Amino acid sequence: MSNIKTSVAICGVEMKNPVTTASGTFGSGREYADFVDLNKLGAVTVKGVADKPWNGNNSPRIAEVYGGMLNSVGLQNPGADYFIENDVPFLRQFNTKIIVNICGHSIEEYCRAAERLSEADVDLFELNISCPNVSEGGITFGTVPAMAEKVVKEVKKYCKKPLIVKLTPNVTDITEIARAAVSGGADALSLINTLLGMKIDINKRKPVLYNKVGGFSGPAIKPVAVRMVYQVSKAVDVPIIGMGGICDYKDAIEFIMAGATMVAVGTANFMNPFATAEIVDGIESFMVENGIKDISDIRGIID
Amino acid sequence: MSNIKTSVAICGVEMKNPVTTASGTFGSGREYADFVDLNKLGAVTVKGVADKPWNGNNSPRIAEVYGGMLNSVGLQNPGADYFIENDVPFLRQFNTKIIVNICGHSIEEYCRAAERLSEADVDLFELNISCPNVSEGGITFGTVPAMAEKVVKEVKKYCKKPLIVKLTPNVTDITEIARAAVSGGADALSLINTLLGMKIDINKRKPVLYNKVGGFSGPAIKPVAVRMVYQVSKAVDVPIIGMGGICDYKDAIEFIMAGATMVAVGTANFMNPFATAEIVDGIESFMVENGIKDISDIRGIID
Amino acid sequence: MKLVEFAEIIENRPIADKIYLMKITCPKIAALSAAGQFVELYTGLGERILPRPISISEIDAIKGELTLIYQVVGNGTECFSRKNKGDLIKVLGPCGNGFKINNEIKKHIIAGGGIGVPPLVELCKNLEGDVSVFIGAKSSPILAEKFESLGAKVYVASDDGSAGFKGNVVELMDKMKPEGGMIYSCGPKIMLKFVAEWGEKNGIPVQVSMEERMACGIGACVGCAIKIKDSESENGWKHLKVCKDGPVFMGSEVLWNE
Amino acid sequence: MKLVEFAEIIENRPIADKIYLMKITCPKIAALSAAGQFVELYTGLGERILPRPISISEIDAIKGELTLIYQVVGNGTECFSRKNKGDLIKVLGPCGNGFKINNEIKKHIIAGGGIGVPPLVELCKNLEGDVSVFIGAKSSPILAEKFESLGAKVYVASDDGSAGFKGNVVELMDKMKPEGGMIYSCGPKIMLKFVAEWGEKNGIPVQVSMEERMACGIGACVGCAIKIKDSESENGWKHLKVCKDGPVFMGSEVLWNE
Ligand SMILES: Cc1cc2nc3c(=O)[nH]c(=O)nc-3n(C[C@H](O)[C@H](O)[C@H](O)COP(=O)(O)OP(=O)(O)OC[C@H]3O[C@@H](n4cnc5c(N)ncnc54)[C@H](O)[C@@H]3O)c2cc1C
Ligand SMILES: Cc1cc2nc3c(=O)[nH]c(=O)nc-3n(C[C@H](O)[C@H](O)[C@H](O)COP(=O)(O)OP(=O)(O)OC[C@H]3O[C@@H](n4cnc5c(N)ncnc54)[C@H](O)[C@@H]3O)c2cc1C
Ligand SMILES: Cc1cc2nc3c(=O)[nH]c(=O)nc-3n(C[C@H](O)[C@H](O)[C@H](O)COP(=O)(O)O)c2cc1C
Ligand SMILES: Cc1cc2nc3c(=O)[nH]c(=O)nc-3n(C[C@H](O)[C@H](O)[C@H](O)COP(=O)(O)O)c2cc1C
Ligand code: FES
Ligand code: FES
Repeated sequence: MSNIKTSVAICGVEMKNPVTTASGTFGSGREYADFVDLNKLGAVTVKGVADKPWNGNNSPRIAEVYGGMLNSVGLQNPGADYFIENDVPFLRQFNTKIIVNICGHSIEEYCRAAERLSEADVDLFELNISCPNVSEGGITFGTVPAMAEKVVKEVKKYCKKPLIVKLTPNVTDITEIARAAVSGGADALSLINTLLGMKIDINKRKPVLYNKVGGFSGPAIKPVAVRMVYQVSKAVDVPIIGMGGICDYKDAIEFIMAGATMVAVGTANFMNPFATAEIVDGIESFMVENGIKDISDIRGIID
Repeated sequence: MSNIKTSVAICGVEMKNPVTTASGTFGSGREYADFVDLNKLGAVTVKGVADKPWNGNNSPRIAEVYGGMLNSVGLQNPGADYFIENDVPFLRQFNTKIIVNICGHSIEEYCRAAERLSEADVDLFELNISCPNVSEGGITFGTVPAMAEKVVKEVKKYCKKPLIVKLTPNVTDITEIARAAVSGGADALSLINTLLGMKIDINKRKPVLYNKVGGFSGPAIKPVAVRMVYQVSKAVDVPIIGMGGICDYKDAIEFIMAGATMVAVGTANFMNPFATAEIVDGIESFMVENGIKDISDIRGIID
Repeated sequence: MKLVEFAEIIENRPIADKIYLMKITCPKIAALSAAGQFVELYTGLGERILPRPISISEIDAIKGELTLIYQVVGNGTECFSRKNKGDLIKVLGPCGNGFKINNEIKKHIIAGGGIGVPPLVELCKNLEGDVSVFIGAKSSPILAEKFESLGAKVYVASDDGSAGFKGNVVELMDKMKPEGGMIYSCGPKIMLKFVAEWGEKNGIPVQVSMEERMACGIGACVGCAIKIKDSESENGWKHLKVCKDGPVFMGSEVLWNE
Repeated sequence: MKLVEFAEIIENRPIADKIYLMKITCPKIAALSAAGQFVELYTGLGERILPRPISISEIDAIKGELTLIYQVVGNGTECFSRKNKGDLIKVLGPCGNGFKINNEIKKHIIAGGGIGVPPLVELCKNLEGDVSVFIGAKSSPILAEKFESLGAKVYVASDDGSAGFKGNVVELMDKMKPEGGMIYSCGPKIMLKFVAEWGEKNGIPVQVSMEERMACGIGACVGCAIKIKDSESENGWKHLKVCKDGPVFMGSEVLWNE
């Protein structure tokens, strides 16, 4: 350690290392505190918070697939008030930054959540634009550049923290959406959210998930995620939080070399509850062994 | 198998069972003939054939990823003349249908290939619209509905065989492209082609593939493929050949229940050279055990 | 408090068709475990990334051992069945809340179905007073002798009549009219629903151990939601987590018609 | 003709740092194998779907055995190293074309580097007349005694000088000036290139065994392309398949600067 610099900054917020959690896979940190010293993480990204509580979808919400899983949690969450009262004080006990993931069904809902959460003692916002836009017939905000730009622009008016915009991979050209988010005012980008997938139970002759389709995550999606982080890092100038199937420090380094400033660990937590801490340590050892003084020296090193 | 009907028809071409090979993964059948009796397959789909020979990309062209692989073969092929002289006579020795996958860099190239191959003794064409459109700056034909419709419409003028159009999954809305292909005149659709992926060698600090990015295939991509086959089968009325990660008969049944008339086995051949034959047998046993008289009874059974 | 241990397998053998008993040594987890809790078993297979929730059937805190009984239904459980004595298996636990035991109650009714029977063994050991155990299955209910050896009165039902009463557990309870201050039940959802109704009809509270597909098993992913009645919420219910708020709930709380 | 067999492992032991020798029984494949061919070994790991190409180091067609020598470099080879005597391993082979042996040639030069040395053992057994073997490595060349026991004259080089000549194989050949009618070489690409140049300079034809990343290993996927000079084609080269058209090519055919 001693001599190496693992810390990174996103929009002026300094994290001790480039490792955070992927929203929705780490609760608000409480459940994993049995396994991981939260002080060890650069930041904790909490599960999606909306203006008001959301019930989410019916069960089954989880299906396992080859090298990954599908979820159709549907962004169940107890709402901004509950989050501010219960989770923020818990997380503030630790020496780690707090990134709040925000969801909404309409621009108004996003704005109200951002406004309310701006009062809370948190460090960064991450806007999940993979939510269905109810007034546009359920089209995902993040799949249409103009819609993405607009929601970012509006939310920026209400948020008093730097804004990370989280991109969905279910698009033809991720760089187009990335540029739209940046021109809407995104201070940073995070990607990828889940791919859309489906699994059928051939004995029951119906989808495994009640919701039929769900978000596909885990090691199986990594090649798509690395490709998109690489493409986006060449297309825009804001910092990127890379995620999608990161299981170990090697995966994390791959994303950093592809251009990510930070990495987020998601489904891997379910595979190994120590994953985040092991990745922090692994990145340090890799740097020491390879004579990398500052993590930023390898960031985006791929042409 | 006595009482059960496994045969399917695509645009009047009858196949003895719903199993074919995914283009590019089975050569023109010759290499796998050591392992599989080609008479056993409903059809053999050969690797992409262009008007003239293509050199393809530089090596390395193959990278392994979690539960799958990347390839950047770049559609290397010896051209239509060679194919007609060497591969058609070989395949015609067997009691199986021949599906010729066609590739091109421009509408003109596609049309010339279709015209030339129309003279050959083959059964169906599969138009691979995942090729880069050189005159449009390398944008993939299959990612822009208008471009997809146009190339299909033009090729139809030159082809004297029923035309299957093969869709790329790297799009925001696969049903939009599917509809465009059908309105261009596609007699059937096949999906999915590979997802775009990337892998970085963190020790060498460069992409594993010479071409940097490559097509991602194998069991890892199955949930995306099932979802897309399901969506497309609800959106259009033409037969569908489903593929993407099919490794065993259960996977094949999943695609059929999602709406596919036929299934194609790709990367699984590399994992198990007997895969295609085992899937043919497995589908039959599944039908017998479940009292399914006709494979079409379970096609698209998912609402 | 939950832990991960690499447990040594000290026994792993079939006890019925496709049903195996696995005994493992994981002293730290065993020391914290209670009847009705479960563990997450990691398969170690690359293609199967999620751990498998398996109920704790018996606890020997002194020896540091847990007994698990599982049915081979897919890839993961099949892989467990191939493990040998001496092999290590990664275990996370103990997960969830177990059965609530009220020591003032001296008469108990246990109702288990299929592969839901195993967690009721440890429970039975912990109950004071008289215990009537009803176990059912399609054709061969398991662990009857086990409960008998614990001094319980055991009633067996099978759908096809090949063992004991021909019919389901609730029909058998209807017939035997057992008495008790609490019913504890684990088994298929449809059975739990009928047991809950039976308890309500007979004025006996029912604890049910529920199942749902899980990812994390520890309350972080909100994957294992179940609808629990909630008069304060608009639609009359709220989603709780089977893995953290359960798996044991009061039968009267569960919104069964979902 | 290629086959798949579930081969029994009859030996699997380290012979140098991270280098293992595995002997397997696969009579049908062994009966068809020749020096310079390779097999595809399946890992059986869910996350690693492709088989691993490994050269055949020795063939015992009578016993039906193949000897493979492999270096642990990643997940797949690591998994092989953990296999035990008696375990089964899925093997496809024999793949590719081996070395061409011309019985009129009575003086041969073998040049191997690193983990490229093993396939040259079976070759050496098959050569008639005098054989000079040059083997190199970063620090510890392997199999020197093996070649000696076959009656070859062995010259050893190491980059760091810890064994034999300090330098590379070609520098050592420059020094020793071996004579022969054919050079056979396997090793890192850069070494093969220098050997090919050395052969050209000295008027001796060179056979080189090439490597490329593979998927199918049998010529179907066109994944393992290598540029081979072709005066008939526009750009002066064509892509051939290492797995099917090779792995052995004439050094003079290979377009090295790619
Ligand atoms: C709290 C709880 C306790 C359980 N206790 C036991 C027990 O003691 N003995 C026993 O045999 N089984 C028990 N089960 C069911 C057991 O978890 C599944 O049978 C097992 O996970 C199937 O894994 P598989 O890989 O063999 O099957 P697959 O069908 O291949 O599994 C695929 C996926 O589905 C999940 N899954 C499949 N069936 C179920 C199910 N019924 N419930 C939840 N998830 C499922 C798996 O965990 C996995 O993620 C319990 C389930 C829960 C939720
Ligand atoms: C014709 C041929 C013969 C070979 N013979 C031998 C031999 O006798 N002994 C030996 O130790 N090695 C040999 N190799 C190299 C060997 O195939 C790789 O070292 C091995 O596949 C690495 O697998 P892994 O899972 O341990 O490594 P990983 O790096 O995890 O492998 C990931 C992927 O890359 C491929 N790969 C990695 N390195 C290479 C490589 N150098 N060449 C081709 N593919 C590679 C793997 O096959 C796999 O698909 C040979 C390669 C070829 C092409
Ligand atoms: C169970 C689950 C819940 C998730 N919830 C959210 C969420 O609330 N907000 C969000 O932006 N992303 C959510 N995601 C997506 C992850 O944050 C992450 O983008 C995705 O899972 C890819 O990373 P991974 O492969 O490492 O899991 C969720 C993913 C999972 C598996
Ligand atoms: C090595 C390789 C070469 C391929 N070549 C072609 C091709 O020439 N034309 C085409 O339409 N698809 C090609 N594909 C895509 C496959 O036909 C198939 O759509 C894809 O691999 C998904 O199926 P799978 O996961 O079963 O492999 C190729 C795939 C691979 C792996
Ligand atoms: S399984 Fe994750 S919350 Fe219950
Ligand atoms: S590896 Fe498939 S053609 Fe050589």
